[in-house]
Amino acid sequence: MNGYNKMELMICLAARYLEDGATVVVGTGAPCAAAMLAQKVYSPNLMIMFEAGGIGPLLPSMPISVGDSRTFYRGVAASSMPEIMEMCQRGMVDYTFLGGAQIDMYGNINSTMIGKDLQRPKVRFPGSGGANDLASLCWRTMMITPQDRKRFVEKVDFVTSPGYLTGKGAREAAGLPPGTGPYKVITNLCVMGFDEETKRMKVESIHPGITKEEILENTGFELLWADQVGSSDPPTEEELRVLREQVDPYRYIIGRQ
Amino acid sequence: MNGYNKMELMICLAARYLEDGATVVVGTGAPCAAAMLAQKVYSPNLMIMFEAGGIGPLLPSMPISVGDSRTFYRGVAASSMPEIMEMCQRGMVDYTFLGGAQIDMYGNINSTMIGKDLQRPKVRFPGSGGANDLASLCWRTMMITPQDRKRFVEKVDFVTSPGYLTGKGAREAAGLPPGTGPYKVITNLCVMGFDEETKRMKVESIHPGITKEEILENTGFELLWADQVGSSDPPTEEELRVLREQVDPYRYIIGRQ
Amino acid sequence: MVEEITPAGELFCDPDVDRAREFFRAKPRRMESKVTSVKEAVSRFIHDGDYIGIGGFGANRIPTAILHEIVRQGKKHLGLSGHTATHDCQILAAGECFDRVDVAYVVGLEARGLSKAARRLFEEGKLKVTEWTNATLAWRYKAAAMGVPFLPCRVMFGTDTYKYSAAKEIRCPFTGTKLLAVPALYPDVAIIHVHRADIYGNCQIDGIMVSDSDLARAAKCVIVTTERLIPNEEIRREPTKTAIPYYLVDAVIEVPYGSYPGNMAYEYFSDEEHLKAWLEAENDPDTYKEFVNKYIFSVNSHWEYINLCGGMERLSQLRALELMIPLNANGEA
Amino acid sequence: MVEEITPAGELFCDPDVDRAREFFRAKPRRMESKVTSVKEAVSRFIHDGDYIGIGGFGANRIPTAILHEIVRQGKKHLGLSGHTATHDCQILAAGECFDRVDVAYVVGLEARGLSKAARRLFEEGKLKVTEWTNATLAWRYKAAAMGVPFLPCRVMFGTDTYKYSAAKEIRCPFTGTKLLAVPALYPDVAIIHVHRADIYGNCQIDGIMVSDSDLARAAKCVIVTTERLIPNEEIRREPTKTAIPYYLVDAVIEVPYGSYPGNMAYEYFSDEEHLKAWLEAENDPDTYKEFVNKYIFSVNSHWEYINLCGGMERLSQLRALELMIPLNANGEA
Repeated sequence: MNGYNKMELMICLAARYLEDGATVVVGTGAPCAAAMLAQKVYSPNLMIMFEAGGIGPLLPSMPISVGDSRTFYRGVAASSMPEIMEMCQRGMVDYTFLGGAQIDMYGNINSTMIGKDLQRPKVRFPGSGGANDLASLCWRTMMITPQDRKRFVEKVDFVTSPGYLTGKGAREAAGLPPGTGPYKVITNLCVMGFDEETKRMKVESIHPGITKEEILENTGFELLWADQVGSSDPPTEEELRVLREQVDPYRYIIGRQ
Repeated sequence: MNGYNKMELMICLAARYLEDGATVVVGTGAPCAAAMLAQKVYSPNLMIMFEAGGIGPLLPSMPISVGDSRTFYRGVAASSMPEIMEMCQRGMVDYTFLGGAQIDMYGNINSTMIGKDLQRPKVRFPGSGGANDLASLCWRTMMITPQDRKRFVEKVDFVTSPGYLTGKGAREAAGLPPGTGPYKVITNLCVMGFDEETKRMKVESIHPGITKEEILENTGFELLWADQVGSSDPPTEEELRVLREQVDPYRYIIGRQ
Repeated sequence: MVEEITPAGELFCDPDVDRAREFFRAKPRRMESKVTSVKEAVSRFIHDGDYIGIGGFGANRIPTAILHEIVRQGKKHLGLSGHTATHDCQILAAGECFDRVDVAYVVGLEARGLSKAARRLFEEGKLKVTEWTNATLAWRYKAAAMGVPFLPCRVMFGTDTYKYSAAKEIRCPFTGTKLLAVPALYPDVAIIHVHRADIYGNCQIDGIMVSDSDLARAAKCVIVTTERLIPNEEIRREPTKTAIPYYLVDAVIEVPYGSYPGNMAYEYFSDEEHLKAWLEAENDPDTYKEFVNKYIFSVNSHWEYINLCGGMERLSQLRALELMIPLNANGEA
Repeated sequence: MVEEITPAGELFCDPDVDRAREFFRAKPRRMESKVTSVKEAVSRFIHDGDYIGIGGFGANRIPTAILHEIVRQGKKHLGLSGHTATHDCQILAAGECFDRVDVAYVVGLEARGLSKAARRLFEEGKLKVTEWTNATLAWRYKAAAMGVPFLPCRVMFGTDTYKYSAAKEIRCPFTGTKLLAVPALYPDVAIIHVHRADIYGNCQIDGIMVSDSDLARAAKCVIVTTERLIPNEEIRREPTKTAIPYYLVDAVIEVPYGSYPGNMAYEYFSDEEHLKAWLEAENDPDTYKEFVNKYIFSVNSHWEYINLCGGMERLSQLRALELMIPLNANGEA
């Protein structure tokens, strides 16, 4: 592992996508760690927001809830859920991160249930929360998730949050704001984007030490591959140092490995 | 005049309609004086609001503007215009007072213009402001106004704010919330209500010393008369004392006579 | 071609604005003391079958005392607005108090894990469920607060969340843009915990509002618990700060540490150990029954509950944690 | 039978949400200093033909310095949101700066009387006018702030105000209720005066917000003048107080007494003598020309204007009046 674990790698890879001056709505866990890391290493002007109303906090530690007091600790504003959601709807939020129990090749996410009957599901999950809203309204949706066949499936049991739905043009036809959609999926195996033409998931870079076969074994649908599949750049020393010392010193997230 | 002027009489008459525990949105001038008087003499729990956001102030003096700092001086809340208007729309505001340049027999009010062409009016007035909103949404609309033929007209040049429009059922048919509409018109000559069946203006009581003929001479449309047209009760000593000493000691309003 | 969909979700509350207007017209709005007790507020204002909305956000600024009392009094068949309902949902699930839910977020406790007991209710088919999102539930409150029967928005399209909601597609009359109409949600009762309130119900909240500004306006009845009662003079000194004016409020109860074991911004952090113990107790039915008996049914007041959980000593730690003040030389709270 | 009406009013601003989204996507949102001068802000951010929205309420918390500078720089063909525009409208009328107006309230100064100069513009047929109301203009801002192309409401029905608006009638998809749809209003520029701001544009406002919260979010560009600049630390100390966050704001200028001759809550009362003098000057064209020359065109800054009006001595009186502190034994300010 060359001195870093998969969670650290995923967080560092995600952080690099968050450019200075951008806005991002994050939840707890890895996405929040990625945003904090980005802010400390690359993008001091990255604006971090939480869906319950926290805007631009000087995060003293990892929040436990997207509505706890850390999410607006010394923030530029402690607002409301409508304030955040309407800012997304107005087109002012660049990035968001989502998680889920299942994801398909178009980036559609299920965080609602396993089973066929919503009124009597096999397994009930929390539901959308703000996920559907953020996936609908933010310009670019990212995921940080473990990759396996239970999670990366041909067909999700329930489309909680919209990816590209059934392919190119489907979001717009359904009524979602143009120009939005899934951007990157960062897993323990690789980084995937979405093909311009088909809007299907496409492997862009493979993590050090991972094989194409491992990715295929852990994906339940047909993947596309970029013309030039690169190798994911491992964490830099600075990234790791800041992540371990400043972002997550108690290893709440990076210790989950 | 028996020790009071017409403005004092109108204010005192209006104040008596504002029962304890009611809510009222007022503007500057006589309506505000009436609400303050009601609060001090009859209805300590009358809740006074201003359309720019002031809620329940301890009014130290007459506001000059419905948005000046007096309108929320030691108020229970300093809110916003949407807050007040939405409270009206939600059905929580009992009374409002309006003024205007012209009024017809259905209580439709013109505060927009004299003339035929809005793009080139003979005389331009301020327009609705919040008047149309309040007349649409508050349960009962009242007016305190001088009565003459220029003002009480057969047909207003422009219906700025809705009275009963063209008669019974017209408000509801047009789309306004049911059960709302003009309630009392208090002038220098008489107090008028609105007939249940026709929704036309109906004289209910005549001020001391005023004749029916004077009212007819000063009204440009056909009036209805209550079965029992009473005589308006003159101000009580207490009303006058509070009005002069506490409500309007500088005679800004009651000195306008 | 796009499939036309009629969402299958049930609408649990009447969005009719004229009936709501008649209700609000009759609602008393005198500025008089509404101070009461938790027991009285729950027995008087919450009835079996009522639809309730809960303020705060899951385990942050939640009205714990009222929620426990609802369970203790055995309220049943409640409708629940699951607007990021986490520990609040977990408490009501312990009493099996609700039988229909507008879901945005339920059964989870965010990063802490999932409540097995709450999940069981959803998985056993005992509940009626309609799906929404945090934003759409927030906007449904806002529609009611504004006095309009719906608001337009741009989410949920193309998803199963939409299919199992009770929303409708409309077109903008100006631009032709496809929009989602979400119906006004007027809860029968809103329960909100605040930092400060006067005896009339004028409330101040520090930090994020979540959706409580709209919820308090949307609800037909509002129960407020407050960290502390303050004189009306304090409210009038800074009217800009009034988040909930008195005429919306029906009951006010002073409940210090009222959000415990939840977080109260600027006051105390959440008790993660107690929340973890709760989640763990749910692993075994007998343990869980005992746990709920111990912490809810055998308890008479919020103070008693707090004392069971470590009392003021524990709360001092949580206060230090919230304010990030080290209580020992190791820099720990 | 009810007559079907197509309102005749012109829609001056594009309510399309997708074009607005593209604009906001590209709008820079770095937290960097936006401190500039009144002159620079007006020349850089306000262009001939722009549609502007003004914060505050007529003669309360208005951005006087910016308005005078617009007149001085001879900006023309502006669109004006007449959302209770009183003294602000009067100032811009002095420069004949606007040629189209969404009217809710114009030309009047509430209890003070009517501006003859402003009336003349409306009566001479030089302007394009569309009628609205205070609430509908407020909701049009709110629609834009929410990122939706319209909001429903229940006013204006049956009136000429409706006939000369650009609203449309719709039906609620849930209840069938007839509703009025008002289109989103995205002003090119909003000009707002606040109590406190930091150099990035984070703003605090004391007292009533009027519609400024929504206006700042609806506008494509926001110019803020502030009574005083405060350190960013002060903003972060009480994030609950931030009414306008920095990323909405394009220019920040410290203008003490910036609402003069208007009222600024908790700071200074309006200068009713000066406002009266202004109204009286409008009675005679030559006097009026001289008046405007003296108080606007011949003046270089807001301080110069204030000095012409009695300087700090006058402002001390207005401050005492606002705070109701007697400055002499007769109890007068």
